[in-house]
Amino acid sequence: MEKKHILLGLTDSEYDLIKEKLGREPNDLELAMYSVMWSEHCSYKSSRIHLGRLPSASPRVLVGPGENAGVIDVGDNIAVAIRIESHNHPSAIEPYQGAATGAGGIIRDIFTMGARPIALMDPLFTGPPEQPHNAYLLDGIVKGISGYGNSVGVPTVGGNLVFDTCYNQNPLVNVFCLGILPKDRLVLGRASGVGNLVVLLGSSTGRDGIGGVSILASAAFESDQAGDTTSQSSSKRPSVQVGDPYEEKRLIEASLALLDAHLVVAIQDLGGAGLACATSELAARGRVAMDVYLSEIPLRESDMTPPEIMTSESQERMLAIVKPDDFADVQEICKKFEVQASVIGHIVPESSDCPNQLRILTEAGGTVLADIPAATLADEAPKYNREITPPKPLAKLDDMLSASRDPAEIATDGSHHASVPDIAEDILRLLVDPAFVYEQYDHQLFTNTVCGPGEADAAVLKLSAPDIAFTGKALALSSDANPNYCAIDPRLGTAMTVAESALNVACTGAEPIGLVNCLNFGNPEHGEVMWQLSESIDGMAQACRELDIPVVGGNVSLYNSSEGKDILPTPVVAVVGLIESISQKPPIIGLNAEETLILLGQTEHNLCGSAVSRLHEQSSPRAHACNLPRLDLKFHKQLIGFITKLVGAQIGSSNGIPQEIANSTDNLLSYIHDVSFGGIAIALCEMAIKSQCGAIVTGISSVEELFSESPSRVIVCTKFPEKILELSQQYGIPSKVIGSAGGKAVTADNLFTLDLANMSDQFSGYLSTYLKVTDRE
Amino acid sequence: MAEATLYLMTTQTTEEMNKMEYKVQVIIKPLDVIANPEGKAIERALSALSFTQANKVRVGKVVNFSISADTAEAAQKITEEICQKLLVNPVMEYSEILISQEAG
Amino acid sequence: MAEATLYLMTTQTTEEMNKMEYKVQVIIKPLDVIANPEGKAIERALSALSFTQANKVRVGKVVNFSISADTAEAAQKITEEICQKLLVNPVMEYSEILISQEAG
Amino acid sequence: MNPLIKIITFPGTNCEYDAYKQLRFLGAEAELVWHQQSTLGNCSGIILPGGFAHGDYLRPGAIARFSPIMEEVIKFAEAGGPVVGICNGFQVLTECGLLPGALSKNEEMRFICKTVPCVVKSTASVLTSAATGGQELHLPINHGEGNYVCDDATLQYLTTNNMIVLSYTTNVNGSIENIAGITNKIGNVVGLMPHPERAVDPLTGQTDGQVLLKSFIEATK
Ligand SMILES: Nc1ncnc2c1ncn2[C@@H]1O[C@H](COP(=O)(O)OP(=O)(O)O)[C@@H](O)[C@H]1O
Ligand SMILES: [Mg+2]
Repeated sequence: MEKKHILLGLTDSEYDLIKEKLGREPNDLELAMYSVMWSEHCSYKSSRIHLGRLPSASPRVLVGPGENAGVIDVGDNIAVAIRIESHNHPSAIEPYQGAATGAGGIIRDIFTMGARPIALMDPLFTGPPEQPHNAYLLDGIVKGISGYGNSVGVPTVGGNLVFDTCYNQNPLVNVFCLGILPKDRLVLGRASGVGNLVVLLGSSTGRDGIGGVSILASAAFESDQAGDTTSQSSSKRPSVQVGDPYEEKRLIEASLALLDAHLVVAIQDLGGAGLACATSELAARGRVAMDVYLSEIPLRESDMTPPEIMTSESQERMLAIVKPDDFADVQEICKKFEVQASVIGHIVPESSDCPNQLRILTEAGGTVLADIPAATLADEAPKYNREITPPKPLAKLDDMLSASRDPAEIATDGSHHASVPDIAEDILRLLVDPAFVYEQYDHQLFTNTVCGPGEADAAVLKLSAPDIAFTGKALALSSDANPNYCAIDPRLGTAMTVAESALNVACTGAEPIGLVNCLNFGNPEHGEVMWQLSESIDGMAQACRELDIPVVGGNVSLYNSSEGKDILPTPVVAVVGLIESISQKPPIIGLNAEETLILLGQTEHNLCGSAVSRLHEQSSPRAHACNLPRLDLKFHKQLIGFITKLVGAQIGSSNGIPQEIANSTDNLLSYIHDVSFGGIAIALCEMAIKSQCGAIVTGISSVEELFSESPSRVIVCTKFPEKILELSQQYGIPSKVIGSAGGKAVTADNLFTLDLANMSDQFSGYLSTYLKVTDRE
Repeated sequence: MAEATLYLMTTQTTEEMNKMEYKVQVIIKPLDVIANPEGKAIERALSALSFTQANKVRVGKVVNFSISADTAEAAQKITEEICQKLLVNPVMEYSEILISQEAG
Repeated sequence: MAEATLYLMTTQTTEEMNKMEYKVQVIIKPLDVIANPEGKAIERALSALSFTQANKVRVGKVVNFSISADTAEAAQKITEEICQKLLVNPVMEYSEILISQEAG
Repeated sequence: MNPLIKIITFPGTNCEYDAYKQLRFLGAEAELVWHQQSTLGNCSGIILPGGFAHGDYLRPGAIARFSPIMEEVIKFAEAGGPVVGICNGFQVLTECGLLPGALSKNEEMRFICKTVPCVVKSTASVLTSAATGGQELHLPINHGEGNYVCDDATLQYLTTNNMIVLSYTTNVNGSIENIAGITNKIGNVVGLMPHPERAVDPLTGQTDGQVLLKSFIEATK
């Protein structure tokens, strides 16, 4: 039989390290706790040494990476808390519950900080929905986010939807949450005060997701779909965690009430690795010793073993540190919200030889079952500097999928667009309306939503919450990813992703103030994956530094693979922007007949990594064979500043606005859209479809110009073209007229003509066609 | 879709002449180890209504349909396939199948 | 709430000594006259999967629980009350009750 | 005493603050009432807001109707006081028998959140008195179980007594007769699936909900 620690996902050398930390052999309970805490998911052992390169400081940052969520000061004594997390592997096994518990987990991270969760975004990546199993996964994932998010009362205001065969067996489900708080409600997960109580709030503990983090989020993960449906077959898989949004809703209300009443010293959510994680992190961060009594933990099943109790990932639980004198008041509040509160331990005096001992006892005064320095669990997992192997120049990143033609050739000659109907055909194939997804999400709760999903380049929310009055400010949120670009050049691709996200919030008049990221990659034991990860972090660091956006948090999900192949590198970023003052809705995506279309920024005629190139490769452009368009971060920053001011002036901000704009009484901008996926072609068609108004495109001369996804570009639709051209010149932004709006078709000289009805049908019909009927096959 | 099905039934009438209609009931229950929040909520409501005698509440689904097949065994086989392909997710649920001959 | 239940069970131990545990299964089905979107959705999926033999799909709920009572009749009576008060909405649904003695 | 609207909050309710905020924006006084309370106190009108009372488990509204406050709500309604149930509140009103019929799962089996055109079918209710018959209102809907069902006799009863107050212009969720909202016979109890409180603030979009809330506020005076 294999050694216990191997079965638990620990290597021989990790086992030796545990022995060294303890000065003895660990017992079964201790080994179980180490195995979950030292898992990739909890310890970031492969990525930690790289993450330090991300810039995380700014005068606004109150809490940076390392806590449950990042916290940013937005003035008026208000702060926002943001975080993003993945729930990829659980969603591959059970899409509904995987996604639902993903939402539940990230929401807990936010209210743990004292913030009321007011927005979710859900970047989703699956295989193409034409394949029934992918449709089944996507349908379940969306229903899971919908079922949980709507019911728990947090609106989902944005997200992404990316299809690629590399996610066939391994969908990516990232969930972002934003909360807002009065600054003085901020709490950190640091236990303190000898004699204080350790109080478990929320659900009973069951056998959910036992060993989930080590098994699901590690090399041992393998999706096996087979199963006996007609009996209660036992399975080696950890049991699926089931989300209960109703429990979480009550937990949110109870936790915020406890914080408002100053009844907790510290609080921490229970996520991956359950109690093992929450107890050790609270103790380690606070440098205190803690005793935990298993007898006091309410169990769903009476026959659970100590390792099962300590590593269970039962959902909707929180751990609070409470002064003994306050416990009666805590119970009072918990009773109101029907939340279970149990004292399961104490902060105890430190022993002289070990500063923050975490002891697990059968009961108070009972047998000691585990006795571990908390920091060795929480902070002292090995950090690996795994081997990094850059791919050979021009080598295929993915040998399984070979392009039917040399992508370099496609990238430069565009010859596959020999005939004009081809272009129209390609555009139709690139038009996908995610409305089918976001219309299943409550995106209006709290009546904050100024721009909902699908309306503008970023979601815009009034900065207010049930307990925080609107002061005239607003937030803009955008999540982005560009796996195609990252496959070709993870460093530049990631920088471009950051750039796009920042420009998206700028298009609503917001100044980018913070970013969180979720790094979804393949197997870190593959040198090339580590290279992708390291490059991606460098690209993010560089872009964030140059654009002055602090990275306040993140999450790493490794071992993502499908059919034995690592996924494309998929770093996801979410940027939050601040609108200092809003009195009018920002310009959104659309067109107004008889107005002028102006492109701000310059197009590089380069189709490398573009969506349209992908259409003409058998698989996808994972070849390392072409050069992505350039990204000039200095210029990009200038563009962001210009757009923020231009839009900001129109919607009521008075921050550094040029005189000419402030004086204008009529709106300078009627509509705005950034140029990204599908280039100018798709940007214009989306604008046309949204307001059912056509356009005559004049300034575009080639296929490359039409479909290029070079960064730093925005299209505006305006009544005042001269003014825009003049202002952009003044601010050093290249601009040109590319046509005018009107009619019932989008037409570009010699390139394509598409009528609105045709485009609209294709746009809205794609997802519903494949998601109407979904089976598990 | 419903129309399509009807149409098929009409055209297939001759070859389906010998088939019987079976009534199928599939009960789908959550596996014991899986949390069942709905059951928990109902249990809470029952206790608030002073039905304290009731506990261990678990909620599942029941799917009833008709199947046309040559024999009960064939109907059973098709139903098992339907469960496996569509109705039951084995990582969370198990099912019980009951087949009876259609009355009338 | 869970604590409250526990507490009640403890104090009632003596008078509950003679009670039996009964297993209850309540099947809640949609009334025939009421449309059943869930059933229709499954029917669509079945026909897409070429299970054209199956039709008239109706989906309901199954609620399982334990009841402690003196006799099966008493258990049946309590269950009927529970159905009437909470589990079944007669505008859309009807129920079937099955009571059996707890194994072990 | 000044008119005071009570907004009933169950565990799992989540639109109570939105209703509160918008009623106050429109000049009314409002207060949240926790479901465990057994008296309403000074009360000139009641809103049962949207959300997921008791998690919507079993059936939306099925468990909420047993909360202590509901006895008071029923008494208030039976005495002719104005009561409006929005979305989940509508579900509670049908479950507790103040309104006929029931709300089942949306025909497409998906949750729907979007703004849809509705038509005022009757102005003889506390929610529609300030609107005009046939008026088109763009109102946000946000529900998974808003598919109104009832038997033929009930439908007959609803139509002959002019009790359908609001309907969708296209059938978004499968409801009989496109029903979006109904009232009781005397017009003081109204349930509707659309969220008028989400269509008040011009900054967040439509303002078509104002006329409905204003009718209700007027009825509480
Ligand atoms: N999974 C999702 N959940 C919620 N909203 C989504 C989702 N996917 C896309 N959206 C929304 O749909 C709109 C268009 O998405 P997309 O085409 O990805 O935007 P972008 O312009 O950034 O490429 C955006 O407003 C986005 O927030
Ligand atoms: Mg964008």
